[in-house]
Amino acid sequence: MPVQVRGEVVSLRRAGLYTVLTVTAPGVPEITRPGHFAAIAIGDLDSSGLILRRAFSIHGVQSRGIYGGTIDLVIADSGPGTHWLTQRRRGDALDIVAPLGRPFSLPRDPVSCALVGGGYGAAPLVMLAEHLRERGCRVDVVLGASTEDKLFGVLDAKRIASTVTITTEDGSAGVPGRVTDPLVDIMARANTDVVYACGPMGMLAAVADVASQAGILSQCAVEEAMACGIGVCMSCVLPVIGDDGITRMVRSCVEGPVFRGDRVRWADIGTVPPDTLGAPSSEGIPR
Amino acid sequence: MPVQVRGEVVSLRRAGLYTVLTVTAPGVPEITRPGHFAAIAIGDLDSSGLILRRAFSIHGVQSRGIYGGTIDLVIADSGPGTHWLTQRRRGDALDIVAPLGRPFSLPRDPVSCALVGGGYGAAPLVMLAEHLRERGCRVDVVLGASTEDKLFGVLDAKRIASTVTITTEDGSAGVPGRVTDPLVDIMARANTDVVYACGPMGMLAAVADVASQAGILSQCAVEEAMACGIGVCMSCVLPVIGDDGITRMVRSCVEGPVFRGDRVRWADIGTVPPDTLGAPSSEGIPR
Amino acid sequence: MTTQLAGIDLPGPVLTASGCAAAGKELDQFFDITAIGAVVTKSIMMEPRSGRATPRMAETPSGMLNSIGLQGPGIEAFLEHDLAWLRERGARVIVSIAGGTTQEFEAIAHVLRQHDGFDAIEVNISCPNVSDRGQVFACRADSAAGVIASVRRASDPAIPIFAKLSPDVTDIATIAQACERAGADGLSLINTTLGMVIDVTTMRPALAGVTGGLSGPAIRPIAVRCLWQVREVLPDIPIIGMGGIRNGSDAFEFILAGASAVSVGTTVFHDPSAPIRIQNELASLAALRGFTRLRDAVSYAHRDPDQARVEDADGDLELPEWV
Amino acid sequence: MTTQLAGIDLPGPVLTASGCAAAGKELDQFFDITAIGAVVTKSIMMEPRSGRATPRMAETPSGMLNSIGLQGPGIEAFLEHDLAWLRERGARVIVSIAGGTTQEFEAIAHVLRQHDGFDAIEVNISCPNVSDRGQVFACRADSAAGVIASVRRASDPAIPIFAKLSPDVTDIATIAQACERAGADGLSLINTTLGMVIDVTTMRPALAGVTGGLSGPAIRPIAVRCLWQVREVLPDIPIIGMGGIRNGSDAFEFILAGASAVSVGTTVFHDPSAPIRIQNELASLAALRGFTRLRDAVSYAHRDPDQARVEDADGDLELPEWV
Ligand SMILES: Cc1cc2nc3c(=O)[nH]c(=O)nc-3n(C[C@H](O)[C@H](O)[C@H](O)COP(=O)(O)OP(=O)(O)OC[C@H]3O[C@@H](n4cnc5c(N)ncnc54)[C@H](O)[C@@H]3O)c2cc1C
Ligand SMILES: Cc1cc2nc3c(=O)[nH]c(=O)nc-3n(C[C@H](O)[C@H](O)[C@H](O)COP(=O)(O)OP(=O)(O)OC[C@H]3O[C@@H](n4cnc5c(N)ncnc54)[C@H](O)[C@@H]3O)c2cc1C
Ligand SMILES: Cc1cc2nc3c(=O)[nH]c(=O)nc-3n(C[C@H](O)[C@H](O)[C@H](O)COP(=O)(O)O)c2cc1C
Ligand SMILES: Cc1cc2nc3c(=O)[nH]c(=O)nc-3n(C[C@H](O)[C@H](O)[C@H](O)COP(=O)(O)O)c2cc1C
Ligand code: FES
Ligand code: FES
Repeated sequence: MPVQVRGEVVSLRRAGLYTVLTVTAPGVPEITRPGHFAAIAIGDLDSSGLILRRAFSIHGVQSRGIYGGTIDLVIADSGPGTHWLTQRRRGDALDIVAPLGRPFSLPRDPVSCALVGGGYGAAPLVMLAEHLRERGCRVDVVLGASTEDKLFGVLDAKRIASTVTITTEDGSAGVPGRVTDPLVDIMARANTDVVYACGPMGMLAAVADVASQAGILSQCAVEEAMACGIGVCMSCVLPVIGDDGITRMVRSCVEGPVFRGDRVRWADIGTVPPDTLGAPSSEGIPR
Repeated sequence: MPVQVRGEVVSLRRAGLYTVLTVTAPGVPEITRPGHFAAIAIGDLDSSGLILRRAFSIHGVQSRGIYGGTIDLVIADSGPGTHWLTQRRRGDALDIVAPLGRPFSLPRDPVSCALVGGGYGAAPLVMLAEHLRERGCRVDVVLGASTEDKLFGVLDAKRIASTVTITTEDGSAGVPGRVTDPLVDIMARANTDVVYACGPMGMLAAVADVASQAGILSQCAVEEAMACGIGVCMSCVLPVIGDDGITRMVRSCVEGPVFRGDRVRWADIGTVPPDTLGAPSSEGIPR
Repeated sequence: MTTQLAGIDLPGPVLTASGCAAAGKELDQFFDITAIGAVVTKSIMMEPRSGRATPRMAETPSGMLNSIGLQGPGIEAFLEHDLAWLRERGARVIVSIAGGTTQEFEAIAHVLRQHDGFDAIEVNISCPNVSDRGQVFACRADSAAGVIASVRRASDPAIPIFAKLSPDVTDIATIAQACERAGADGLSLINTTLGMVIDVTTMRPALAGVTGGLSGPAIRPIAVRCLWQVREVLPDIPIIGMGGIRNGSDAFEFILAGASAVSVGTTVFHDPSAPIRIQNELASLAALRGFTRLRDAVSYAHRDPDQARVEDADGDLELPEWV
Repeated sequence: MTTQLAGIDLPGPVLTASGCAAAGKELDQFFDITAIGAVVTKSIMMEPRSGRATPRMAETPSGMLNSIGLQGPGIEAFLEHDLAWLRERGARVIVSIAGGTTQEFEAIAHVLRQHDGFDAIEVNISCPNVSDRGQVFACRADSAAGVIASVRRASDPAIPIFAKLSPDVTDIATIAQACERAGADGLSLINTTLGMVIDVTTMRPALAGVTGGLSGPAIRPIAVRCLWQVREVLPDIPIIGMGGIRNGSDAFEFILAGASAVSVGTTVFHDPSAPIRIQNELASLAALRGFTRLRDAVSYAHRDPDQARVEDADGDLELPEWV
């Protein structure tokens, strides 16, 4: 169950193009699992013009220590809200709702796992890798980005994983190309049982496809624009096939952000497929 | 001519209920005269919901020194914008337009001056007192407030003025009552030639009246709600009698904030007196 | 302890706004939803609806656009799951209903009549009328009144119905009067105002639905003005005020302008416990201003200029009965 | 270097908004007012006007209300002082006119015809019609068209006239069409939208005028929507877009939605050099998106979904001709 807490910025540090923000969040670390996210308010409602919270994967948690519970977030400066966050300073207050969403499902048995992260999509994978290793799983990591300074988590991954493969689209680090290029080989070599992925939609679609082709499960953490983050507004939906085979527009903030890759209708994101439950007739739909 | 500059907060300190903010403002100190004000933006337009600048009397200026020009403002936390300002920290950036308005007129000759400040209305009087003393004027100061912690500038006044009289409405400091109570006596004793005043409208009206009764000039710095501060919006007007005897709705940001006390129609503020130039006929006025 | 609204007693004057609280379950994680006035549920239609394609939302200065397209499970599933849960939980409920035709509104009202567990109906007539080129019902007095008359006829007379109006009209007072004449027991003011954002990267409308409804603090002055205008012509009808309420002070503005209760919408996205916080803030502020009963503050800003002010409360502040 | 607007050549596509720049003199302290498209002057009436009582403004979330009441010196003093100064200074000028009756509008147009030193007339029909219970002219197609036809008839045919519309109508496209048929050479969209704030301390309306016009970033989505709706029915009429423009990106939204030029109003209060800053930002952004001429971006967001995108500009960014 998520809580709303007032945190205090403990530190900010640069990591490539990103800012890693550590903030106190009493009570949150204890109940956070890999894949959960946090929603941060951008200033006070009295003075801020940015009224919606911003969602960030929880990258790490420290439940003890002098600060009595902190969480780490990895922030890409990509608009006014994230920019504001990167400008915080030690001691600033932040309003946090966390942990949110449905986290990654962990295997009961010590299976072989491939973790694929695109850009800051690597943020939740470090904690995931640690949990998987604790369960005795093999962990292979593939991290990709368009260019070197958009890679994240390489050192952490090297610390935890059996193998770490880097790809950049411009070849500025690791193998030139996309994460899916080396993934097939790695899956074969490591006898992968399940693929975990977090990153841009296009990457997730490709990873889910590779996994499906190989006949194995994938778990993908998606990123849809969210207004509320807690399941009340219906802005963050995407078409997902249910156990009953029926496609529904499903909220990624509460039924996700982690979905089974074979259940998401990747090619149809941004549309309402005609066979979706309640899809519009020709009459058009009210706002 | 006002300039728009990016300043940096040098310090904040408490003074009673107020916060004295010192901020760099390159080029401003040199052209500031007592009674000028500064208009400060409350955050970036990209992220702030408070889009109008806030006006503050310039309390002091330092044109040399390691910061290359700073100004001091005295801020009463009285709403979201002033609250935001009191929460700034050393090193924060502020966008400043200054100096604005028409300052106090200074006498050519070394006359006897009474300066009357209500609450933070004392802010511009310190600089004024210094300028007057430089010209050899006698300076008597009366500072009033509802209660002790709303007094400002007492020590500065004691440093500069021939006499300093304090009044508080609740008697928590100085003489119980209002600034006008001791003013008549002081004027008689000091043979006052001109009264300068800054403070709430009610106080200014009373001071202007006392001065008029005594047949001497008063200069009053008014405080009307301002949207632009630079003369383009017409929101800050009040009824003022011109040299030609005609009442006009006059902009306090450019034709003020300092007015001759006998020219302002104090009792009619908040109305459009029927004899004002262009006053509405019975037809009602468009917005 | 209670607030009177069109003859029903509610635990307080603050409600959730339709579409901003789903059916209450998620918010109950953050505060006790039985402590606020009522949960106004997401507008429900006859059949399940997928809603629109994404993007469905865009942030705007002090506001947001949404074009959800009334996604919902349909009235049957709503009754079985959502309303049943709310009833079990003990929350007060105002069911918001929507339709593409007057007949659909009437049909939903018929279904509701077979059920209990709710306190009032809010009729969302700010949705497109399929038989009028998608013009929203609330944009014309006749179509608005038509829906209200049908719903009133089809519903249990003991259940008050609220007509929820759109601000996107030349003269909202006329629409309000038409709804009142058609049998509305109360009004809800306002729904979102139509807006649009162009994405300067794709150089296309940011929302898949092209236009969307603007909500949040940005529209508060519009909402207060609509409420004021309606109150001037209908001095007695109960009104639920909404549009950009962030705190107790904003809520109090609506009360002074003529609302008997207020709904909190977009602010919930910023602060999931906003409804209870605002209810508490409103209680304190009204008490501070000397009102022992909130109802005495309703429409207070309309009083004659020379009418006596309520006495300011003295030192020992008594919190009003409805806290 | 120039922007074409209804047949006139302007130095750039960014103008000041009427009532937010007085007659240009004050802003000329902060930037060279001859470098922007034009100064749109505060709406002028026949006689001197005191305007309304204070308070005349109230800040609102990302916006503000004003109820200035068209304070001004009257047309004669305006011509003698303000227009003469602007002309001397070499600025391009659009004179905004207002009236309480159709006759007053026509009379002002007659006076203006005897003068030069300005480039166009903006007709502020969002002001109350004294002969229609103070309903604003722009709220009805017939009264809006009546004013425009009179002004068009009375004015020099070489001077384009722009009808400035109010968003407070059920169907702005219809009003726009009526103005076009009545002879408007262009449209200005939008004027402020009616709003209200209650002061929770005095428990009265915050403005002496009770209601006021809402402006600023808060209303930008409404303005873009109005522009879009009008552009859909009038594909060719020149439009000056405005409402909450803060920066080049906001301005570009209006261009993509159908504006040929934009006016900057409330943002000037935040940043007195905003017009020139926004003009420069707009130039860079349009160039970045591959437009060498701004006019190619006008209405670009209306293109067919499958119409080809302009090529993104390559490495060596060429600033467009109108910078
Ligand atoms: C589950 C989840 C996890 C995320 N994890 C991270 C992370 O670890 N690091 C990181 O840098 N970013 C992450 N994001 C993306 C981050 O939320 C957006 O970049 C951010 O909201 C953009 O805000 P802005 O003000 O900078 O940009 P703007 O584009 O101005 O945002 C405008 C509005 O759109 C919403 N929005 C825009 N883009 C996104 C988006 N991609 N996802 C969700 N909402 C969006 C914003 O919340 C805001 O309401 C995550 C998003 C989700 C949904
Ligand atoms: C010439 C001048 C000099 C001033 N000097 C000082 C000073 O030295 N120290 C100080 O603490 N305050 C001073 N003020 C008052 C100060 O500007 C207001 O207290 C402040 O603007 C209130 O902003 P807020 O956000 O806290 O309150 P809010 O009430 O939320 O402000 C809302 C809006 O109204 C305007 N506003 C509200 N009250 C005033 C007011 N009294 N004067 C002008 N605008 C107002 C604000 O600018 C803002 O746009 C001065 C005002 C003027 C006009
Ligand atoms: C995401 C979202 C969904 C909404 N859905 C509905 C709805 O289904 N029915 C309805 O009557 N109003 C709906 N509204 C409008 C709100 O109930 C409310 O009238 C409006 O948002 C103004 O209030 P606010 O500014 O507090 O949000 C919705 C608003 C939002 C933001
Ligand atoms: C203080 C003020 C005064 C205004 N006066 C006028 C006016 O005299 N004539 C007019 O046509 N519009 C007037 N407007 C409206 C603006 O020109 C503009 O249409 C509106 O404010 C929206 O733009 P903005 O959000 O950029 O301010 C005024 C606006 C403000 C804020
Ligand atoms: S973001 Fe509101 S339901 Fe998911
Ligand atoms: S504040 Fe705008 S004219 Fe004075």
